[in-house]
Amino acid sequence: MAVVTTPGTGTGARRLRRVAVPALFLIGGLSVPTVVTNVGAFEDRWFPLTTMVLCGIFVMFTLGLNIVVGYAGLLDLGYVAFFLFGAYTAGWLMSSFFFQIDPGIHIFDAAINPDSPGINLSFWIVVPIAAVVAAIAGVIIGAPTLRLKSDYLALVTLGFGEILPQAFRNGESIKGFNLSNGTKGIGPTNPLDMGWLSWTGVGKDAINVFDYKTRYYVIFALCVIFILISLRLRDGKLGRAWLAIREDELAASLMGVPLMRTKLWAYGVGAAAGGIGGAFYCVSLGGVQVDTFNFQFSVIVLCMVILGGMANVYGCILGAVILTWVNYTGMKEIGNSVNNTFGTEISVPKYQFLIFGIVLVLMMLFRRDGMLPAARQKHSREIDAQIEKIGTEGVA
Amino acid sequence: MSDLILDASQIRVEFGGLVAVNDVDFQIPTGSIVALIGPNGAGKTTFFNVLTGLYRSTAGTVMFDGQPIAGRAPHQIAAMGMARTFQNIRLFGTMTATENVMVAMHAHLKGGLWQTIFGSPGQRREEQAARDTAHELIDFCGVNGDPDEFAKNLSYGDQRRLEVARALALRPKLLLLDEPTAGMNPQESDDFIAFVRRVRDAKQLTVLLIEHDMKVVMGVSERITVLEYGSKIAEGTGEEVRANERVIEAYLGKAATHGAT
Amino acid sequence: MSSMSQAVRGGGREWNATNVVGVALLGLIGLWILWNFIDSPTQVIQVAILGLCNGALYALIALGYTLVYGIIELINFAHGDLFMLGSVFSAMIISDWFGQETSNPTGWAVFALTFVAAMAFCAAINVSVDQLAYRRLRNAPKLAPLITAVGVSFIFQNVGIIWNGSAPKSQNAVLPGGSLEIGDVRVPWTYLFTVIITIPLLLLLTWIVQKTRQGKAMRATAQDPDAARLMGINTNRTIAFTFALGGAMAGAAAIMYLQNNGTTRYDAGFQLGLIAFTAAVLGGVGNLTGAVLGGLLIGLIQGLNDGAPHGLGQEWSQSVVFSILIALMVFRPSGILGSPTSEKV
Amino acid sequence: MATNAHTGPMLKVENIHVYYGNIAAVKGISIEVNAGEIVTMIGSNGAGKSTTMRAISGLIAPRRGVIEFEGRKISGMPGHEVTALGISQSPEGRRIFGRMTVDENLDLGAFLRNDKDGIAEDREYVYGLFPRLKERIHQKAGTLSGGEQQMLAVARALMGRPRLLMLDEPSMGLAPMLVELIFNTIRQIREQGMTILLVEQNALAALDIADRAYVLESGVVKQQGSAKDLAASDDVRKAYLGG
Repeated sequence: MAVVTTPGTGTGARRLRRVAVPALFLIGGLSVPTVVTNVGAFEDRWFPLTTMVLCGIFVMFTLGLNIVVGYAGLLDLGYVAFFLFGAYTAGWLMSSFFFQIDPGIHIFDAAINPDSPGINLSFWIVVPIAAVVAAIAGVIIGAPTLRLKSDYLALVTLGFGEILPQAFRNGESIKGFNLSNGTKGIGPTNPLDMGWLSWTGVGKDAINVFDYKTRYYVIFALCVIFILISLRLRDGKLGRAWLAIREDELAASLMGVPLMRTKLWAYGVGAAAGGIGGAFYCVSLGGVQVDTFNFQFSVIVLCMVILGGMANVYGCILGAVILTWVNYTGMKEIGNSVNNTFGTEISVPKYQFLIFGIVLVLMMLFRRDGMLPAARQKHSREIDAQIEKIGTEGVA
Repeated sequence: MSDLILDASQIRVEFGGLVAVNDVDFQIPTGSIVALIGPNGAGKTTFFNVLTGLYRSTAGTVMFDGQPIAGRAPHQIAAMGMARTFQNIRLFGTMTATENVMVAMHAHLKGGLWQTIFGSPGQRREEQAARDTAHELIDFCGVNGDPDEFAKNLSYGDQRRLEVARALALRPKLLLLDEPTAGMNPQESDDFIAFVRRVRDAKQLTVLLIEHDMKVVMGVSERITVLEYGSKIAEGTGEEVRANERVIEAYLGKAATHGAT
Repeated sequence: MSSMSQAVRGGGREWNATNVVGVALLGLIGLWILWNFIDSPTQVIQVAILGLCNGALYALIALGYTLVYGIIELINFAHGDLFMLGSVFSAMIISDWFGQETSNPTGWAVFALTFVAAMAFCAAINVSVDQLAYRRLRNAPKLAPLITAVGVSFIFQNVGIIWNGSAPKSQNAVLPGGSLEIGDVRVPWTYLFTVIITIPLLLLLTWIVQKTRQGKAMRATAQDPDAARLMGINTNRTIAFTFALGGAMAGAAAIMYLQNNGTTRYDAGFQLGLIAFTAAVLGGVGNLTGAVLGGLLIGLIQGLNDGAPHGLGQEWSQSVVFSILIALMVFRPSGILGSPTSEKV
Repeated sequence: MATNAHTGPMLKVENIHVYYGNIAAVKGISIEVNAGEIVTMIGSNGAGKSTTMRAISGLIAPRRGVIEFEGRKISGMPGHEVTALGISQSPEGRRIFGRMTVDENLDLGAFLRNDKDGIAEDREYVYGLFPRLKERIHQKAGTLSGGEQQMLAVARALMGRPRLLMLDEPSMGLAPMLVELIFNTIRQIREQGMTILLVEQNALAALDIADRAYVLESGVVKQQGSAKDLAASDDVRKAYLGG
């Protein structure tokens, strides 16, 4: 592995940490499904595998957004667009939705009915396609807007995040062609296929609807791959260029960093993760619903990045896991416990937005760098009153 | 190689109605050290910004190393071999000294996205070589602090030197230094003069500096161009410039020459 | 940075490809309106007037964005939700406190009272948020206050859910119902009232900003906070005052919206806020006249899109507005009236 | 106000340290300004002159050290309160309000005052000092020439009727003729009894009109003394004449 030149990597303790943290993460992550087995038991009630799978999906999204916001410093409030593209790509390519194609195309798929019409590709083929589709969408959205100032960029990405779901909601009949099936969504999609693993004895052609264990392992593996990509990119030429742009765009360009291209790469890579997460989400739920794609999603993923620690991969993972858990299980269970103990009837999930909002505000006010700040941010607590002065001479 | 690394003719920059640079001709012989001086607000930094592509001049052409720079983005001009430092230090504060220097190698490094992701042997070798070069440059420029320290935590002098190291990582043909000795004491300034000479000789490049400190200017430059409110008022060797009536006037102020009597 | 982009754009306007496409787009929109008009003039006039009345609402909200952006360059994300809280607050006073259900002289008095109360309510909330949150972030990187604003927007929405419920609630109008009919064109009275009330508010706002001492302080702070401090201006108080003005406009918009639409919903602010922000950008963010012009234009375009014979229909309303926003950002980020050196605030 | 009761120097800067982030721009500067004096701070770029000015005006708080104005501690006080005590500054780079008219800029200079007559009087006074501004009274300040903008900046500072006037590089970027005009005006203002703290790069011009001077270098005071002595000193001549 390349040597990371963050300050103080030389010391033994740091080196140990560099090995220990990923190892603990791997062991912990892999053991989750073996711990959570007894249906109805405490651990299943508080940490059900369904939620753990969702955690994995949100880790993927958070890491993707982290590349855009954390690494490159570009505020994207429309990340939902990439989620959408990934999910619909899976919907289109893994179901009988395009019934016009009959007999259907079947490639290593796990369709219940092997003669079903439509495009039926293996999930493992769809994953790279979804990544590419989302990345292209990212570049298309990014290209005209990346020269905007940060806050304007946020607004434009938000605009795309609003237009696309509306387009898919209304995309039931585009000149008679049904692209998105409107509010009804696309489904059911073919199950996740694990046939290619059959030689190990683990895999089966199609995993059962209730097999969250396999699902968990799949998203866990996808996340691990993207974590590695994130870490490698950060330490390479591109990652340096991203950080430089985030620090001082003008100086970066004067040091030979092409601004547009570098920013577009950030958009593309970040979007690809959104696409992969989206495709898995679709397959995991067995379909796509257009109402899933809203602005709240974009903000929640942003919250995860910020809560965990911008530009820190492990921080992002932590942020994603915590907030997903709070969102899907924690809030409900805490509410139940409170109500059971005190005999009250408070609907805690009703306060979801409030909690997210407060988290965002408090983090910005008191701990802007997140729970696990990237090493490089630790020192930046103190705000430099750097005076932007270049070129003011003579302008007055 | 042409004799002139830079040939700017009739450069004019206007902001709204204000003329910041007024039809300036400016040549830099390859391999020389030249200085651009003038009072604050004379248009020196504006002129730098035109050369590096930040500003588009209202009129005039700039030929750099035999090629026009018109229509090129700042990063393209940088990649052609024009590197600069800044009047107010502009390092990437939360990147290490080494990383700062490595950013400037961007244009020379080949490793793309896929090589980086898969960690191809070529990419690793290249990264290692880049890191070594960065350390050499940091040494060469005399940065005393830890190369793995964040740029913002380095001392002021180290930050100034690191900016030069970063600029050198571009493998420049022309190095532009914008008030490099601002905030330095005389001893540091003297060291800096020696350093600029050393850089020029070791890296075989051309240096253009903007300075205020006359002592530095006289000590290091082979040719001096004097700007005053956007116009060139004198040009020549240190001796010539120092003897020039208009320069004395611009620098000492008329009030002094008259009033003091 | 800004001085750089200004300089690069410098000189006169350059006639490049982006501009050509931009002008072509404008031309197409013009042709589309003409086409609609020739097809069905009455319908077009009808929807245009309704659109403009809605536009007056957008303008009021847009002013809040533009004032705040003008002075601290913050896109106040929570502004739309502030407007929503204002509408729920107004409904509470009118229905719950006074139990007013119909339009009669008492109702009008209640309306007048609520009008003032809503403005004060929104102003107070806006100022409090500024002092509690944004004020501490004045020197922070730009991203920090923006994200804070997003957080505040979430908080407001949740307050809206708790206060108003998660489903839309139908509310009574206390202003006279019915419509003004001119030929085949009918305009509801409440819509007209919106316009009638908006105009003096705008004049008052312009007077405050242009003529009063506070307005002077606002303009100075917007241009150069440090220099303003050197003049003895308490910039923090000036910024708070600006938030108060913006909030008051949102309060006025809120009660008028309530009278027009007769519903309160917790997510009304998100949509309307975004539309209003687009309006502010369209007019040139930071420019008061621009915000009003932008609001009216967006209202008009939206009205035509939703109701004209060749419009895309209401289900595309949002997309049309945001497409305008995106096109603007690409072709003319400074808006219609804005220019890099234009008057801020 | 206890103005009259106060003896000692009008402005007293004691060993202040000012930082931008981690960089110390001023490392222990002490200066004094007595009522009625013109005191100048000279030195090259980055010597800490403007930062000291900003610290006095309350735009940046010194990390260490104390600033007193007429016996009152003003370090750490917000800028607008410092202005209210009677310190006006014409900042470096002029910082006029470019989108407002000349007249409005002057109005802002008198922002804290309520005495209509006094303001009108001062307006006449500054228009008398700078007749060129009077010709441009309704023009947007951003469209003025550099020299006119500088005049406006000085005039605006005077409109506050300060007891201490601080001028930061008033000759910056100006043609020699205008420099002379500005300096002559400073002389005139001084003759009215104004106390002036002047930061200049045009060292000899500054020394010529000042009573006392401080030479700053790398954030510390290198030399101080009467302006006459310093102007005659070899060191100063060397530093500013390059030989």
